[in-house]
Amino acid sequence: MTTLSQSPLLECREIGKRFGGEVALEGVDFTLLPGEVHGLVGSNGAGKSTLMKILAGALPEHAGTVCLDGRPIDLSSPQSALRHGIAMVYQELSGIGQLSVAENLFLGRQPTTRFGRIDWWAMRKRASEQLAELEIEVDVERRLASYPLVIRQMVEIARGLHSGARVLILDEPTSALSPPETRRLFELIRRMRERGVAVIFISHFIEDVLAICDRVTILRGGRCVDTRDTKEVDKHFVIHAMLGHALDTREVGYETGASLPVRSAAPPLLSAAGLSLPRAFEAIDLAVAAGECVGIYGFVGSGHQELVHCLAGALRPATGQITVEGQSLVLGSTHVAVQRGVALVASDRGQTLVHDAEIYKNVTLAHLKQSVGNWLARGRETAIATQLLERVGCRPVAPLLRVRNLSGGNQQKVVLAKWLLAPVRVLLLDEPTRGMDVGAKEEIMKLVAEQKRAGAAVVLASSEPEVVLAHADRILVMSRGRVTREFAGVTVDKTMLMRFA
Amino acid sequence: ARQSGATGGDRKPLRAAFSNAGLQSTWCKLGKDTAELWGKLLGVEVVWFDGEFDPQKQRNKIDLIVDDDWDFCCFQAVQTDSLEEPVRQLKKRNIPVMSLDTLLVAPERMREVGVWCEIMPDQVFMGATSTRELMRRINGRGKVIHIGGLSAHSGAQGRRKGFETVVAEFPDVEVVGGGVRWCDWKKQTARDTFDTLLDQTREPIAGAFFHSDDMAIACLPALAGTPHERMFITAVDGQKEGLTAVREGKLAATTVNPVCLIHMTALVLGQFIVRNQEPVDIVPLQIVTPGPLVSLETGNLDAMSYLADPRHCLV
Amino acid sequence: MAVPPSQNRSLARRLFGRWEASDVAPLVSLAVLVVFFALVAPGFLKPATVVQVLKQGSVLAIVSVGLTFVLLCAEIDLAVGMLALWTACLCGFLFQRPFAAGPSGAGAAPAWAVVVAIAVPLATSLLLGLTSGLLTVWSRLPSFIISLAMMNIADGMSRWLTKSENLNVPSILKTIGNRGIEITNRFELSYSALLAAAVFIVGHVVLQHTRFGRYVYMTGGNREAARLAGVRTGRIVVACLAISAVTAGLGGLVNAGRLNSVSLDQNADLLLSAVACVVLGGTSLFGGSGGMGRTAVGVITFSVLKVGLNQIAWIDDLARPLLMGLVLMVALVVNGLLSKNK
Amino acid sequence: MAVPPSQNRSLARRLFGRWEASDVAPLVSLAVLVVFFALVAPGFLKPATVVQVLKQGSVLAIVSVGLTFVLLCAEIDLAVGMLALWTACLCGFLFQRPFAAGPSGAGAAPAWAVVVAIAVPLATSLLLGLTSGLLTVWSRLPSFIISLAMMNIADGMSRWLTKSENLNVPSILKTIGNRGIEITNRFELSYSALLAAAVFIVGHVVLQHTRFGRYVYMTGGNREAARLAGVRTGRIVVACLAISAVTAGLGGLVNAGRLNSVSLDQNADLLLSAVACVVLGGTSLFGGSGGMGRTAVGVITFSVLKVGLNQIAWIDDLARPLLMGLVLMVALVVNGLLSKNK
Ligand SMILES: Nc1ncnc2c1ncn2[C@@H]1O[C@H](COP(=O)(O)OP(=O)(O)OP(=O)(O)O)[C@@H](O)[C@H]1O
Ligand SMILES: Nc1ncnc2c1ncn2[C@@H]1O[C@H](COP(=O)(O)OP(=O)(O)OP(=O)(O)O)[C@@H](O)[C@H]1O
Ligand SMILES: [Mg+2]
Ligand SMILES: [Mg+2]
Repeated sequence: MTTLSQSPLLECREIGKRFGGEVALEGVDFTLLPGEVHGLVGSNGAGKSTLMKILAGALPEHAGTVCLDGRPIDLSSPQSALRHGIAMVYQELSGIGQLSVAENLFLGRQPTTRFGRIDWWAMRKRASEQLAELEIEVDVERRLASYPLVIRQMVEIARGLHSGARVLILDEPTSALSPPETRRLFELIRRMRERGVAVIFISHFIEDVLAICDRVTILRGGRCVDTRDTKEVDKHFVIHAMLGHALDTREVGYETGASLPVRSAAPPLLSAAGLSLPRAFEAIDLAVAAGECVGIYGFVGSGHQELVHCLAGALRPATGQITVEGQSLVLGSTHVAVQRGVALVASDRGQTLVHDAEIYKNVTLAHLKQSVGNWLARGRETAIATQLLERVGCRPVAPLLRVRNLSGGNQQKVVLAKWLLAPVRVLLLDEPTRGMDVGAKEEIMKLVAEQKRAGAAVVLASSEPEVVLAHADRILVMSRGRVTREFAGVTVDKTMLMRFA
Repeated sequence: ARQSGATGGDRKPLRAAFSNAGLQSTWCKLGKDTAELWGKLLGVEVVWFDGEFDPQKQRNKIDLIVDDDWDFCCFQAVQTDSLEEPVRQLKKRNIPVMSLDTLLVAPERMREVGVWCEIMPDQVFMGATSTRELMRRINGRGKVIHIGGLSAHSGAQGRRKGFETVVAEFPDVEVVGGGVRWCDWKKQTARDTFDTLLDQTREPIAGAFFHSDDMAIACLPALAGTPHERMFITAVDGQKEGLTAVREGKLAATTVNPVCLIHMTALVLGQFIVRNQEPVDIVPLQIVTPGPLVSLETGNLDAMSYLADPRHCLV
Repeated sequence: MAVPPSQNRSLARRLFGRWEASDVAPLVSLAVLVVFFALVAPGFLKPATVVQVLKQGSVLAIVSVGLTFVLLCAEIDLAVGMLALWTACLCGFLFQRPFAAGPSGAGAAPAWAVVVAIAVPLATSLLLGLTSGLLTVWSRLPSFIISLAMMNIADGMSRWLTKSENLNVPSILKTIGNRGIEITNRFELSYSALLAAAVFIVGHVVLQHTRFGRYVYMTGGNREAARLAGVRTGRIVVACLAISAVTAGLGGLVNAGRLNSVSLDQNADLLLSAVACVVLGGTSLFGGSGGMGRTAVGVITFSVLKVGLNQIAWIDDLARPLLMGLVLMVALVVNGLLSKNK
Repeated sequence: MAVPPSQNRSLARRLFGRWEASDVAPLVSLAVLVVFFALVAPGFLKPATVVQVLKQGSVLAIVSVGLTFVLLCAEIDLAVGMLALWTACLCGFLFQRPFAAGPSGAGAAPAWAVVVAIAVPLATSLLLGLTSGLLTVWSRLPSFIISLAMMNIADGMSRWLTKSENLNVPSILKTIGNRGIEITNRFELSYSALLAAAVFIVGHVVLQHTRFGRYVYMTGGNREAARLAGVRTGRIVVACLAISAVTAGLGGLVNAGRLNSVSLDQNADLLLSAVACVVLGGTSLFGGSGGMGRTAVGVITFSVLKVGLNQIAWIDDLARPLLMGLVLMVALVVNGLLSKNK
């Protein structure tokens, strides 16, 4: 459909960006044709978001020029970008929870009447229409915060789709969506394409990119490696280009299913009975043996994440009981859980790390007493931290560095490291690798495997079938807060999992 | 709602509303004790409303009581003029209002607004007397410190005036720190300022004048171990603490600020006006209650201590 | 996160639009308070009380309107009290210049002089507000700190300007502060209350029905998101601090009028009262949620509390502040708990 | 946010360990202030000034230590001033009971009575602190609100207890507040300063070398993360508010001792001064960053400011508060800017 003969709608020349010392982008050229869907891939920190933020005017100071219809434009602020018809759906949620869903669809451009009064009526009407188009059933007058993640993500996408932009940027929009929503999103993207809107689509799910996009651009280390028609390339090619080297991960090609071992007869180390949390999940029973990894698969919002948080004491379930090695835990008490060697690795590092504190403080936080004792001395602490950081392969090994200056993957390694100061009996993982590139995922899951071998009971909750299939010995599928199916000792694949989700 | 708890013999008990600047200050506290003590003796039930040193709070409270039945009212306004409205309404219901210490309204408007009489000490006199005594002690030469109250209070301004007029007569007297230092009647502010001023010079400072005994007493300990230990300190108020300090020789002298007399006079006057149906025109516009100088030499120390005793409330 | 069960939700809907528990809580504690005083303070339930509540609340109300703007965009303005003082002081100062009523403050001032004596002080407080705002945005320090310093500055300016004299103010202010419209011979609607109501309505319209108002909510709700949506959040913050400065100034003028003149001991605890009001109304200190309606409820609650306590004749006057504190604590905590369990 | 260029970072490292711009800023503005006063206030640079700074700073210092704990765990305690007042009042009240010095406060009190008169008030302030803490954690309201109410309560209790009498306090307090160790005849190290130093050192050790201290930082840095790591953040918050209540009480006692007696006019502006001190030191209002060292610098800066201003003889006394405000504003903004550009 698109041919290079067309004159580009948007053209970036020699884009460069540095943060403090370190270079995020360097000499990036990027062209966008009218009415194309353009994929943008690259490992974490490749510079995808940075490049897009520049286009959206969110990062004023940068090198290089951006031309729209051949004319250079100024992108010194979000509003100027919006004026030029460039809209972006950001990687991080950027809704405003306290405001109504309707208003969140019109942030910054609330409709007004002739007299400049806010036209609430029109806002509500158009909002419900737009959400209906995405098949989302919500009360648009309720606060956004009162809805689950999926809805919030969809609301933001809807805002982008209806911003009337000529260039629409979607930065990892599907990382928080479940397949059905993803499908709907893709339909809409295609419809936008018909309307002649140019869409830039960022994702770590290469299949999706290849499926929806006309062309794909690959970034590596802040430089543009290649731009191809998607018809010419396949997944392995893209991954190779992304990482600069081929990758023999079990995850590549999980279209051919995984064969699970038969369920181990060993007595359960972690067991939960009759757990239920209103509006999340109901009557969940679970038993995990030492050295076993139970995968819990479900769409976003199917309750598997809440379940894991309940097991860790981060949430207090309404009913049920949890026992570790025969002793029952106090529900909703992280303190007790931690004492019993229950470790939680959540998807959101903002929830598990103190970003402004030095790395070593984060590492020793969970087991200060065992590791450092009653008198804290920096020397001893940093020594301990250094060992751990080396053990988990965190780069750089600099205990005095602040966590915020670490990369996503390395931050996740710190999260793991902080549990290794005491024997880990139960390792709870909630989307441990969300938003990470395949390389980073590998390293994290290696560490998990170590713990498993060392005899920890592992629970791995994820909405990415590949992850579950790759690492679980036994798989529970959750849907709408209930376990709909358990797979053990059989061969399963993506489609089977999704059928029950 | 008039209950007679008063020991008034056959006289029918009266009911009076009192309000003052703020009970935080001991001066006002003494006034309250006085009014209540003498109220009992004269068969007047005294109901108290604390101004809390906030004109708005005082106004809020007074606004609420103008419709209640009072025989007479005595107010010490936190701020001149701030009570004009309620007083006018009291006048409508022809309830006599007496003004204590601080002018309720400017003298020329008093009767028109409904203030019968203003009972006040002579601030300038008090300032001047204590200062003159100070000058006498230091033989009219040397450095002196002048610690003021709250610059916004007419009382403090009066005492300043008294001090400055007297000091003007003594060319050899230098005021340390460039004149009066306003300390808002706050002991702590006074102490901090005093400490700092003491450090200004190594050569002995001859004396200090404080606008209140409280501030002076809070500053006494600062002298120990400084070259100024033999400094003479005079102040104003002459109530229990002050007199004790004079007796112990810590204060060279203090001039009595006749708080008890003021409140007692107001009370007595009020019940005369009501009980004898006195017409307004025979009541004087202003009554200035005298306050003597008290030091170890004036010989009135014992008498004053007796009168100032909270059980008597007579100065 | 939590979705309340649909049926009682729809009930709530039918009852009062899109209100939530957090919207009702303040009303509940107001009601409780009224009942309480009706029981302990004989004669609390009479029109005169309403008159008093309106009178005594109006200054607080005017100031709270501005403060609401500031809290909604997740900032705070500790300077309101002293800005009110400063504005009043400057007004008195100008009013006693020769061109106006003259040094005694007794002379008859020409209309234009009165206008000057009122407009100029308001302008200066606007200026001071802008200053705090710009400094906050520029230095990226929390407004808590900047306004703390601004408070000291305004206080200092007042002392220095007035030389702590007691200054007279234009009679129009006195009228606004003290007179009102006789509805019945027992019920007078004070001008100050009317002014406060007007300010409230303007504030409400601005917040709910103009883009600026919505931007205030956005900025308070999630500043980065607002910025990315094309809102110049810096300007919003500056504007809010400026607004609160002006309303503070207006409140100061009305207060001075009510007290017939201005002196340095006015408005000392205006700040804390105003904060208490806004918070009692249930506006969040962290921005993004709340509004004028709530603040109105808060102000009324607070005034009822003050008036009611002063009406209880049988308690020792010295015990009132304590009682005030206790009731305040209870009311705030109850509010908090009620609005939490959604 | 961003990582400073590695070379100057490593330079900074070499110069002063793990210090950063934000650590140096407060020292800079202190230095500037000292130079400023050395120029405008003749005779500012002399040992006596140091003595004064230490003396006048000590009460503030003691209170600031506790406040630092509270700010570090991202809460605030508006009640410190009134808690200080309450503690002193109760102390005076007990001291004038028959079992101690008797109604006149003149009698000789047995040692145990003195101990009671000092320990009991501190215990009550501890209790009040715990109450604020528990209410904050339980009601999930910001401590700003709870402590606002607690401030009113403590104030009310003091008025109600003392009936606004001027109460005498144990002589040991007077000694601590007024005497000191003669180093040279020009230089006396006051006991209050020593006490403050002791409190500071304890505070520093607790923060830097105990698990509790670490938990305080982490709770302030990211409460959720701390909780998920097994820290009982609720208890930490309660503990911090309790600590600040106790230090406030201690400060109140020392202050009463210094002023020879306790009365209701004391500690009125202690809160704002203490906040200013902690913030001048550069401790964040949002928790997680700061420490005792910084607070110490802040207190010294603030005291230097007070003492210095009082020493300038040639300015109109009524202009001092204004100057105070302006200098404060400048110092704070400069601090902010210096520590921002990392
Ligand atoms: N907010 C930040 N401030 C300063 N430096 C940052 C920040 N975020 C990331 N960096 C630096 O950029 C580098 C890459 O970060 P990013 O998370 O994008 O990389 P990453 O590829 O995700 O790492 P990984 O692949 O292990 O997840 C990090 O090493 C970090 O030093
Ligand atoms: N605010 C920031 N401060 C410092 N460095 C940053 C900041 N934002 C991004 N970077 C760095 O810029 C580089 C590009 O980051 P960017 O977020 O664009 O990567 P990305 O491709 O979007 O990664 P991901 O796939 O994880 O989203 C990374 O090294 C990152 O660490
Ligand atoms: Mg990105
Ligand atoms: Mg990353």
